[in-house]
Amino acid sequence: MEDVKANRIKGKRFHMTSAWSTFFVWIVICAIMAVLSPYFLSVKNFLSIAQYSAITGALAVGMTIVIVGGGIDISVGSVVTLVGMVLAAIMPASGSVPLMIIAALAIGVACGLANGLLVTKLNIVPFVVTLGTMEIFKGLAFLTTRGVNTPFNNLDFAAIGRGYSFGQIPNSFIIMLCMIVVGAFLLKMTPFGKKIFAVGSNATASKLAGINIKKIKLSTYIICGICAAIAGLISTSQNSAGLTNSGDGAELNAIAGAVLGGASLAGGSGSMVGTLIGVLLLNTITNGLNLLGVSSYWQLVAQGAILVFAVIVDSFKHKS
Amino acid sequence: GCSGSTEPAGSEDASAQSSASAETVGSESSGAASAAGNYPRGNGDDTLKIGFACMDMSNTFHATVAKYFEQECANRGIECMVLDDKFDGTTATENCQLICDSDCDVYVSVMGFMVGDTLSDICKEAGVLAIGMDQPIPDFPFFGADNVTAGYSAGEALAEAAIEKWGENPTIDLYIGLESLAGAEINDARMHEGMLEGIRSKVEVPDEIYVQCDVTNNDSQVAMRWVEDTINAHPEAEHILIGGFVDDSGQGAEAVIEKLGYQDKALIGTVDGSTLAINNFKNPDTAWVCSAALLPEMYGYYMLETLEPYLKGETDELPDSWNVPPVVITKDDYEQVLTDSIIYDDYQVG
Amino acid sequence: MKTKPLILNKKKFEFTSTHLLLIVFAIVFVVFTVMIPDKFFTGKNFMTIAKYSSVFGLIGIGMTFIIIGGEIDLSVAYIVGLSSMVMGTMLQTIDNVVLVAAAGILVGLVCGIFNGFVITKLRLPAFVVTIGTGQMFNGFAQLINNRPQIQFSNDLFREFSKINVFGVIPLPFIILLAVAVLTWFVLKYTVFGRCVYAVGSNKPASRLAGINAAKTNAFTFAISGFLCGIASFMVTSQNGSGIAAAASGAEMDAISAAVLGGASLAGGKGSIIGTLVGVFLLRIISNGMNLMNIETYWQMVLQGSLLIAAVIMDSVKNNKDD
Amino acid sequence: MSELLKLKGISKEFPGVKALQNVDLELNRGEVLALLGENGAGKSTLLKIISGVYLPDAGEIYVDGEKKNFKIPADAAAEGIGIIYQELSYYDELTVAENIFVGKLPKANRIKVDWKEMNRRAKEILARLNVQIDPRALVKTLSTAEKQLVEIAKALASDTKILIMDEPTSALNDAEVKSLIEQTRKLAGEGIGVIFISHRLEELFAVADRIQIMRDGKRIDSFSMKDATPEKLVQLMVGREIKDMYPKGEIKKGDVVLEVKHLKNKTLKDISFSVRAGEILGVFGLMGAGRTEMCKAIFGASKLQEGEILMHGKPVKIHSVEDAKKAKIAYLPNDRKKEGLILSQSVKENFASAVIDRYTKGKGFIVDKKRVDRNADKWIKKLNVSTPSGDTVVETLSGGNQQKVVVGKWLETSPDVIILNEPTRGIDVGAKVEIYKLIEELCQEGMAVVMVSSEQAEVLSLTDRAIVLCEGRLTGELCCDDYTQERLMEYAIGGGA
Ligand SMILES: Nc1ncnc2c1ncn2[C@@H]1O[C@H](COP(=O)(O)OP(=O)(O)OP(=O)(O)O)[C@@H](O)[C@H]1O
Ligand SMILES: Nc1ncnc2c1ncn2[C@@H]1O[C@H](COP(=O)(O)OP(=O)(O)OP(=O)(O)O)[C@@H](O)[C@H]1O
Ligand SMILES: [Mg+2]
Ligand SMILES: [Mg+2]
Repeated sequence: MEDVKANRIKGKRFHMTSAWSTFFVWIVICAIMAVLSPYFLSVKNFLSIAQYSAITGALAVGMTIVIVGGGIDISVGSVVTLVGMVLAAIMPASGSVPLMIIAALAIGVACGLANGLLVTKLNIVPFVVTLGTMEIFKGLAFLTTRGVNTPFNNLDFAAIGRGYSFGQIPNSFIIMLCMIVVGAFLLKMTPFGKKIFAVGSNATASKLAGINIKKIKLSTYIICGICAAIAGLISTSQNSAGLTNSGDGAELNAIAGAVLGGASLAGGSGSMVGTLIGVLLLNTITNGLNLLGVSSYWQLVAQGAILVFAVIVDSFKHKS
Repeated sequence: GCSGSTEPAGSEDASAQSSASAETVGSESSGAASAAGNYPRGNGDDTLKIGFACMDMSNTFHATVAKYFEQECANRGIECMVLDDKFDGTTATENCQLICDSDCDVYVSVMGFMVGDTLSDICKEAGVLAIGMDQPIPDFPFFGADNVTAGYSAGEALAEAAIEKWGENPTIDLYIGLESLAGAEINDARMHEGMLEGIRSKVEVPDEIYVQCDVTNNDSQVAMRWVEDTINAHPEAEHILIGGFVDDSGQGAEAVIEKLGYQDKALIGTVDGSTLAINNFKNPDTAWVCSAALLPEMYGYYMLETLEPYLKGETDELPDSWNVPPVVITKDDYEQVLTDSIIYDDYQVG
Repeated sequence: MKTKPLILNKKKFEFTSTHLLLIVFAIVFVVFTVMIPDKFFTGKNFMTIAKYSSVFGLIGIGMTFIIIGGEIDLSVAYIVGLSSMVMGTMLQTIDNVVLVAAAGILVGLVCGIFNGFVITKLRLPAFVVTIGTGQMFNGFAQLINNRPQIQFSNDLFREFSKINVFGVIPLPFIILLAVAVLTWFVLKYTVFGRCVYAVGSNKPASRLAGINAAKTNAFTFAISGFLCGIASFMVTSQNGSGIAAAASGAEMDAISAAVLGGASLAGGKGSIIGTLVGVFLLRIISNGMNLMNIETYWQMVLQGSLLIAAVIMDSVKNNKDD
Repeated sequence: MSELLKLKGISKEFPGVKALQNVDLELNRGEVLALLGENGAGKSTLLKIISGVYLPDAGEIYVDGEKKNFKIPADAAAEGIGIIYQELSYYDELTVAENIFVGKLPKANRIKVDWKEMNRRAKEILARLNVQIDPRALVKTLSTAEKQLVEIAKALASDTKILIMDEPTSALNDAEVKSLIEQTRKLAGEGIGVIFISHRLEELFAVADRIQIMRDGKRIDSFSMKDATPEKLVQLMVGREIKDMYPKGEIKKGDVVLEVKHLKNKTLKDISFSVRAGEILGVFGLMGAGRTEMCKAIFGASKLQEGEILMHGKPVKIHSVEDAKKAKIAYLPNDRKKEGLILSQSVKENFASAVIDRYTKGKGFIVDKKRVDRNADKWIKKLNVSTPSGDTVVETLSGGNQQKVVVGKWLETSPDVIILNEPTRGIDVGAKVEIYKLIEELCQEGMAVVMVSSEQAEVLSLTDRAIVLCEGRLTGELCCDDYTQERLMEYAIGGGA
């Protein structure tokens, strides 16, 4: 009995989670940048990082939920573009901001629903489904304006992505933080979240436990679609235009953020706080390298190397 | 205003420069086919067919060229095949082959800067006339925007705006070049030989204050980050000039300037002259002051005006090089300039 | 007591995803042939398709190895790009074509080994690692000349892709076929090949069975890198210039082709023949749509839909088995 | 007799668990050594140390008197140690023959795999085990039992000096067990040393020369099988005396709870039966008989083409597991790792996974953590689950304790009928008795129980009535005087009715 007690205490010893190791890397990067650039350590700069993290962050929230549920969605970048093009196209006809938001969310739901139904009803690998819909959504986006950038003037709408609240806090960051909080609540506190983890870890067992795995998976894709639509809103608003390339490559950033934050592509693990740190890490790197005026070729090398470095650091926790 | 559209010196200068360079390309390698007009003239059947390889259909500029090109062909009863090179040399090569295989009389492409020699080879082998649009294809005629002129005149206009705003001989503290390094030679011509020289012809821009930013894929978001981070790294800068390779960059830069409240400290000039610029010009308070319009709507018209008679055998003269004349648009004159330059009835400014 | 032995598995014809893919392929082929016979169904066009499929075929074969082993590589396009830039740059000063080609292929191999080393030695997730290394390769490719592309004028080097065997069959296509036969043999008949399937099918069990799973996976990355090197040689010769984005999007094409050909991203499944049919299917679709002058935006929509349609049929078949 | 393998003072600790403490073991040439112990006693861990999967924290391994240091499984394999792991380790996408020879594929020349030779040899080995499986078939098309047979063939395929089998019989029927035992004895006769783990005592008596008993990670005793009696073994193993293995209290049977009529689908051919409150209905059959399919069909996890399901006399429509849950049917799957548990999650999360919707507050939006904890504590106590805490990841529990978690998870849904599919598979005697007691208690509370089992003794002792399936058909229903081992088997191979 004594043994058991002793063991129990040992069993509780501190384990570094992925989120923590990413946090550690983030701090290290921040420290290095602070030494290299006098402009790095300022409130203003961190608010700038915050603002530009918003789009990736919003995408990563949805992506984390899908990944935890054992899926993946690489069509999100195209959803961002699609939202931008459609909003820009209807903006002249309707300047109303709420209507814009509703339209964007409707697009997000529709895209998420399409992905989700294909994945669940037809039982197709999510990677292939979203690879296909990525092309389809992008094609549809270009068809709306025949591949032409479409600007608009709508100051109310621009405030979503560009404005501030509480002094100098960017609205876009506030939106992202809200999404993180809601996402964390959903994953951690609700039965729905518990079910997402269960489905992602072992779909067969979850099905036999009476969890409607199709419904859960479908919901994760819809949520992801909505998050992508919000990212599209922020991006369109920041750009004050529907731009043909606004969502290019966004999916990889979102996945990288989620995975850096501890989500496993095998499903069943991941956390919102981790994702937040992962996204901040990615954006801090870009910001620091920009401040230093590093040429974009070296930036590619540095970003790639840091990404690999972060996963290496993370792997040490598995070894110890 | 900073009108530069009719500035004679710069544009003539640069256009002379570019036609010279196109001529050199022509004469240096085409040995046997040196005489103007001595180009292949199609396969002899009655209908004319043009293969147009659009550089990138997801890019506004090129998509616009393609759209009006098709329209112009239709107006003239010419068959037109449009393919998408996807800004990718490998796809461009394949598309070139496909166009030659499809019995087109002419192959038009922008990808000469990437795979020019190969495009030239394929067309020669197939006996198809190639036209290097915006970028020369060796041994074949050149047509298109004159990037040096466009960049130069935009640079001049930007510098003039600076003089108007900050007085004679203003000290420029920072020049941010939002460039597309993937555009290689186009970027060099437009942003260095063009824009930077244009600015330097009026105000001083030492190398130390020039920050080159690569806005990959001309992404407005990326431009935003570069501008904001660069300005943050130069907090002492009072007079900032920002040059954009295309209007997408200008759009991003303008957003940041508004956010930072830097309207008094910064001026933006770009090359493109698209709706993004026009839309900003409508607002009197923007820092974005000028853009050199490349008139993608007019590409088809200007090209076919010269090309059609040659293909139809009405003339034996095909010049080695001809251009779309770029115009600079500013807040004050964009409407007038564009309506004057674009001949289509359905065209509406903005 | 002698129990009645159970015979569940009679060797009978099994309808696999490869068969399905062949049917889809045939349908697409017939549709184009009927709709645009004079443009599509010509020897010239087939040779064009064959020639320009070769590069993606090679990349697809490499990807098939990696996917069967249960991993993934998102950096292949950038490996091709880096190798292409290295060759393009070398050709500015070096005339020895063999040397340059060897160097280019070596670059591919080294990149593959690097990926394999980082992923298997340090046991890292291939997905993220190859996003990272892909960015690094891309950066290096452009750093060589501070340019994303460089044209060269070595005619001998460019001549390679123009060679037609027996006057009609493009040499790159012959190389693709040769590599396909060789790799098919490797996967089907060598111990290494079977180990790739075993590792992809059940990694922990393979370790218990004394298979060096890490080494096996690392080898697949090396093979893929090597094939990317050859692909890069072919595409660089074709393009007559070194291009950092010479194979942009090839990773998605390669993965699509492999999955269409029956590979599973969970590992353990896939075949060379399937992948090749997948590659040709994708190429023929885009070729046919181009010849029909379909607007590129609609092409995107159609291509995405076809990808999904192809796997839908596969999944319907699987669902029936449930 | 010469000593083939010797372990001295082996210790191994996992985070929170001392799995092995100073354990010795000797194995002689030509000897079959049985290893017996409760779930979690450390048997599998010990074997994995022998085969090089785990490094011991302390202790020494001698093979043929030479000290060895196994770092990876290949090191042990090189010394002629062959092992069948408790967790089946097969390759779904490879053929049967490849599975058997994986790691040592026969080669025609230096590089080429000799498929012909491999298939021929695989067929030979399978024939020795009295199974006819096409060596060219993909393993994913096999049933669990067949997969297990392939695993055994795998261990026989190489030239092993020491053969280790961790619960090789858990998925086999009696006939297969019998031929496996014969095979094992034959191998021992050839001079091979065998370590054999099973929770079925009668098997151990039939196969083993000597037995070593383990408890709580320690070696308790080791003696010749001749000196062993079941009572003695059980007592040593659990550390206390167990009198009645099978409780058989008289329970009053109530009304019919579950009735199924003419169930038909791809596997099932017209199955009807009913079960009353307080009754245990046995379901017997050989592997592939369709028992699992029947359970799943009733539970809504498999499609039904025809048939009717009635609860308390009223027809219910069951298209999904949720429907079954609503109808108060519970199901304990036979493959607890794949179908019963979410291995990477904690014990308490697993306990709550079927009822998470009920453990909420705030209008059903928020999980009530306290209730989840209380529920876990309740079941840990009630079912006597041995786990450091409710937060322990369920993967690290031993088999028996994992099974208890699955049972608890379903009992929390308070079902009227529970379908148990091989509830005691791979579970030690102590835990078995506990599960039997639990089943008995459930009946007393008025639950109806359907129990699928491959163990004739279990079916006969625990139930009064059983149905027998063969190839998806219901071949017979047995009770009263009919209810004998012979009749069960007769029906199971399709005779009788
Ligand atoms: N990888 C692991 N990590 C942590 N604990 C483990 C691990 N493997 C086993 N254990 C623990 O070690 C102890 C011994 O487990 P082991 O599997 O050896 O038991 P066993 O005797 O084989 O039981 P069973 O009869 O159920 O198979 C158990 O308490 C188990 O929970
Ligand atoms: N004749 C057959 N041909 C092909 N597959 C069969 C056949 N009979 C049974 N099966 C497969 O076996 C399954 C039915 O066996 P099931 O698992 O229900 O039997 P079981 O009695 O529970 O045996 P086990 O001990 O293997 O669990 C079906 O799902 C089916 O896929
Ligand atoms: Mg065990
Ligand atoms: Mg069963």
